[in-house]
Amino acid sequence: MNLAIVLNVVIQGVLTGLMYGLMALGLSVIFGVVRVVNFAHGEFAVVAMYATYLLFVGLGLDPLISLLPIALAFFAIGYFLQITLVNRFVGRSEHEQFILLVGLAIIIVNGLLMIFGPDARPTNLPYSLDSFEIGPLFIDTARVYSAVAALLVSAALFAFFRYTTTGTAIRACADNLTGAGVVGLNVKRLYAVTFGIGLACVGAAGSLMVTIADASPSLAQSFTLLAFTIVIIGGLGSMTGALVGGVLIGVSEAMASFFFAPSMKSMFSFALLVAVLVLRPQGLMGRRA
Amino acid sequence: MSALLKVDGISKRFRGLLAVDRLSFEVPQGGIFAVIGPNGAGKTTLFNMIAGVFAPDGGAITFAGERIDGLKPDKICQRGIGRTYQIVRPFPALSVEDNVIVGALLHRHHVSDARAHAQDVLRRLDLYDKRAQRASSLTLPDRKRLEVARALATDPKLLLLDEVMAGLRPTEMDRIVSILQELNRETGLTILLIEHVMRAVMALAGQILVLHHGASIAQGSPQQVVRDPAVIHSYLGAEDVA
Amino acid sequence: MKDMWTAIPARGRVILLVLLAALLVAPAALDRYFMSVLILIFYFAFVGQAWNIMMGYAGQLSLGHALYAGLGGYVAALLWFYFGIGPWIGVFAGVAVAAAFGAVIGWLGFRFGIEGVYFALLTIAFAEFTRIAFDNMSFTGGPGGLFLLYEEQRTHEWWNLRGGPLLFYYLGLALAAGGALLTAWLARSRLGYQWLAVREDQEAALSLGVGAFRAKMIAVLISASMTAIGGVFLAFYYNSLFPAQAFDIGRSIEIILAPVIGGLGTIFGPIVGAFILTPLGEALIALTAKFGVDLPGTKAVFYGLTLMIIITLRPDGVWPWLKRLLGLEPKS
Amino acid sequence: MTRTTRRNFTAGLGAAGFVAGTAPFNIVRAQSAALKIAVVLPRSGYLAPAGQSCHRGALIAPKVLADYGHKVELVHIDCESNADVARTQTERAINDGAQVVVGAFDSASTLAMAQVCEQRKIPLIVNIGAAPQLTEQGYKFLVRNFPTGGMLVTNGLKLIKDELEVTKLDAKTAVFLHANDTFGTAQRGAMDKIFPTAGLPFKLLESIAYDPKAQDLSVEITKVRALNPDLLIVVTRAADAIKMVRDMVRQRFEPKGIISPGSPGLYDEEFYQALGPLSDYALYNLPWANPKSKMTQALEAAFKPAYPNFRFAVECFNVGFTFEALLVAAAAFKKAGTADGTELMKAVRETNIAEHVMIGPAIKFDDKGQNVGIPSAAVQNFHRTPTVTLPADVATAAPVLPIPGWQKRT
Repeated sequence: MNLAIVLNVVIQGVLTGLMYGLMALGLSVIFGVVRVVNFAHGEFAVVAMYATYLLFVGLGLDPLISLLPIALAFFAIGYFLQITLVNRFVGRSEHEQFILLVGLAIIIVNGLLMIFGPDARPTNLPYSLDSFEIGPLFIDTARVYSAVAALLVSAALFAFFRYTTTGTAIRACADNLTGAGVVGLNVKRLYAVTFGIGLACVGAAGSLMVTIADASPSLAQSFTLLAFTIVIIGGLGSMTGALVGGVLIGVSEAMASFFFAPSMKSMFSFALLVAVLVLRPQGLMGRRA
Repeated sequence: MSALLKVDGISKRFRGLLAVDRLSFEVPQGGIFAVIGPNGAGKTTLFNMIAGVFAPDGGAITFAGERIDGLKPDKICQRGIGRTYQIVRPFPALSVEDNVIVGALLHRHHVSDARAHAQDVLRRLDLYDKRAQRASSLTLPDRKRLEVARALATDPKLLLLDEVMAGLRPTEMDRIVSILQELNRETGLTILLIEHVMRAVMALAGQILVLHHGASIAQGSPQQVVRDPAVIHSYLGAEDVA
Repeated sequence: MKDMWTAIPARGRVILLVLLAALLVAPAALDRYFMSVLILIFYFAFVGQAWNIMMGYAGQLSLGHALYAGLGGYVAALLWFYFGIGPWIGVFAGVAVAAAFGAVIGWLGFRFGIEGVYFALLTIAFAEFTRIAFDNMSFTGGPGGLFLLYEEQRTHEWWNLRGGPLLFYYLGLALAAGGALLTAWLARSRLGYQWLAVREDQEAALSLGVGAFRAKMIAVLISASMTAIGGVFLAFYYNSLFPAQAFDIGRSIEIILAPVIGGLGTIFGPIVGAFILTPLGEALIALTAKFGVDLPGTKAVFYGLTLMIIITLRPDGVWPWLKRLLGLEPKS
Repeated sequence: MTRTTRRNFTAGLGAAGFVAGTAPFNIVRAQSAALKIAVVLPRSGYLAPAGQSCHRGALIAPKVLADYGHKVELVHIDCESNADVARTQTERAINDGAQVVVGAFDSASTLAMAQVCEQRKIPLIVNIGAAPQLTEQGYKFLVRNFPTGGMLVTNGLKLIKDELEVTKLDAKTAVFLHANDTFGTAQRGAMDKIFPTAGLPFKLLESIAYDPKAQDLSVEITKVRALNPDLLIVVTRAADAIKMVRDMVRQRFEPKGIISPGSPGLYDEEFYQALGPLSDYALYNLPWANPKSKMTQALEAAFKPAYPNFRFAVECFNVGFTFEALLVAAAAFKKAGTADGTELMKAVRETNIAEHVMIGPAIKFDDKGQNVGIPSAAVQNFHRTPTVTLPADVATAAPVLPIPGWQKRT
């Protein structure tokens, strides 16, 4: 019985962690290539949650479907944002990037507050209250679907970076910027594509997030922090690292809530973060620079 | 003359590649010693080991009678070894004078003393008039001189110069050569330099070591070395002897 | 000390003296609202200066400075709350605890070569960790908060920081001015040059014999200590502390805004930044009210927009630009 | 203080923004004029949901108060869930002529304002704020027409006993699940102190605190399910209450009752929106608007046309208490006949208002400025609507326990 409960907790942690991982993946891709730290990451996730909510309420679109148009739209937003605004800040010091994106984050959160008000907007999916019952285990249906979707999106991204010319070019940029410029790659465009991909990830993750949380402006900051923790633990710039980090955080928070006080669970994530920074600064899956 | 710096069989390996292979030599007190060799011969690796950027995998480095291999760069500088970088690294946002003050503060506790010393050094290197400029606004020759000035300001017993002549016009080069000769003559400063420009090497060095694939292939006076067949074959033959 | 003064061009000295004199006599002419705004400005100028030492001079990006302010405030407040030990003594304990945390963070960061964003994340992690820890401790009041009594018979005990706005005004002014003086003195000291060297190029600094680890550690210790003093000031000004606010990452961000907007690595940057940002917030509240915009969030949107505009147009901060505008560049 | 000095100062600073919006400085302290009240609420920032709900109460209050013969003029201030802003804006409001301050839901902001009001001798009437310390700090110009966390729990537990008796539910065990925030811990503290002597027929198996910022509560619910208590006693906020119920449904955990001894979360509009029928039967013991009071009905009549998208039945807690705070101020003004702070405060302390909105006896304050007489009512969700079920004299329906299973809802 007790073992079954622990197993249940672990499975839930893994599923949630995959969604976290997808969100963190976006951050990781942007940092790994553009070397800009997106401090407004969680805010974009929340925008995607509202978009998903609107598509569900207005058109009855399931988040698993609406994540595609939302990811596309977020790609466009990211592309545009990079060429107009963020590109000026590439190569500038981190605190300048920080202020820029914190300013953007403040605008997003308060803009959402002005438009939607402070109350959370729930997306009531027909299956949001279902669960798979496997022996003594109860696994949330919505969470399973979302985790699978997160895996599929990640797989698509892996394929993109591996098998397409643009993807390879972006990886070249990440590895050796001057080299990439020398062989004639349009770095500015590739950066814009990368920022777009990063935001598409967070857009898709935001869509999936409505299955476990209701859209509200106040979620944003904790999402940003969560994404950062995951990415550092997994390894900044490492794609598998982001997913592994997500799952690790998901499970460790679940276990910490279960065995210790739930109110202290984030302490474990931060302790893990400090441990990784000290012992393996490149992250669990990162390459040593 | 006793040896100020003694390098005894040091080696360094990077990912299986042997960059420096059981290299030994001695730099005499008050001498000017040049290390030459083609690109990738391990010259900068050698410097980095002496300056403490990384420790040799084996062997020993002795400076003024004490082992210094494995010490950190700041400790090595405090012992009296100053260095320049092949690719210059001035503190870009600081003024020329402040750059040099940082070095001068190593053995001075008051900024005013350090400033006075820095200004002396700047005068010596013809940078005094540019002392208020931001380092990032200097031309390359000036930056190279700033590197030397900064290192000199730490009052080193031994100065490691990593290709300070590269990219300079002949007149600029002659100026640096004469400055270094002056320093060597007047203060007894020992100099160990890596250099590609043979004209400068021939003018300055009392002794030359030729490095090839991480190992010494010749060592001796400039006249001896340039006549060495192995050297001509592997290095000088490939490049113009200026 | 004297050359700090002579280094300022004559026009700058006049402006500085006039402003200082104006701030000294201001309470005679100001109403309480402006006093309360100025007290906040002084606070942010002071803790901004503390952050400036670490980031602007030593080049170490901390995004968790709320930790030091919170610890300083909590320790002094707890000593007062449980043992009646006044803040003038409590501040030493607060500083000691904050500095100890700073030492741990600095040691971990610098010993293990954690730099840039990674170091920033390390500082955030410690601040968040501490926030949650305080949320789960009962003797600090937990998330319910720690409250200091407002006792009418003691409201004139200035030595216990029990007083009205005037006390906090002058204390704040003294902190802001003292912080600037300390920074100016440090910046011109041997240590100050070492910080700049480390900030600009740590490897080159090492090759000039600069003990980078020691220099950075001292920067963290000074910065943490100053911030803790600011925290004590704030705790006794507000008489209440809540982990969710004291250690919040939002607080850390507030601390860094003034020096970045004002101009990092300059002595007047944090002060100029605080004099821009705090009034900006107040002005935006007043303006939205004046134009009848009653939509919560409007002010913050404009505030965020202003931040983005300033950092895009004046990435080095407002002060270096202002200095040129006022003709205060020292002659070379 | 004249306007000239202020202008000099701003000119000296060169900060043009300072001038903007500082209203002319002409306080009319005449009886015939309206009482000017600054209503400070966290309408943005993390407390925005509650702050905006309270704000709706403040907006409709002047009209209703006018019908009762009170003239008030309100200045609405958003303190952004930030004590710095609460403090400076309270100073500004008082400069601009505010004679009473009402607010601020958030304890940190309320305390920041309390000092300003104390020093400036302006009455501060706390509309909502359960931290017991608010009235224990020695402020002479502060009163609170809201129960402390301890009062809420004492009254709440008493009502649980009544509910079990009325419904004849045989509950043997319970688990206490609470958010680890300012309010949640205040409740926990009260619970730890009061429960052992409250004489309830069931055993408290465990108290579990959770992070209110948590992304989900599935683990917490797994933990509760493993203990399998008859009753789940909760202290929540809105978002986590929703997560809690969803996870209970998913994990098929069906306690005989879900009861809050006094907390928000189970009656917010988003709770009903998100959960539909699953939101029904949740029971919470809170001070509540008295559906049988004339003034409540008047307030509701004013609320409906002003906010067609909101339901008074759902908002009456925030709206009611905010209105009552204004009522206390207005009544004191009428009694004192002056807006002078000290006189007004004396009248506030002597408040005795028999007819008001919330259930309970006349509004009165003790020496510390606390209204100790505020009782709780047992309110239960029926058909997505909060319904008063106890005490019997104000109830409009009877409590239902045990609650129907999740699958049996419509």
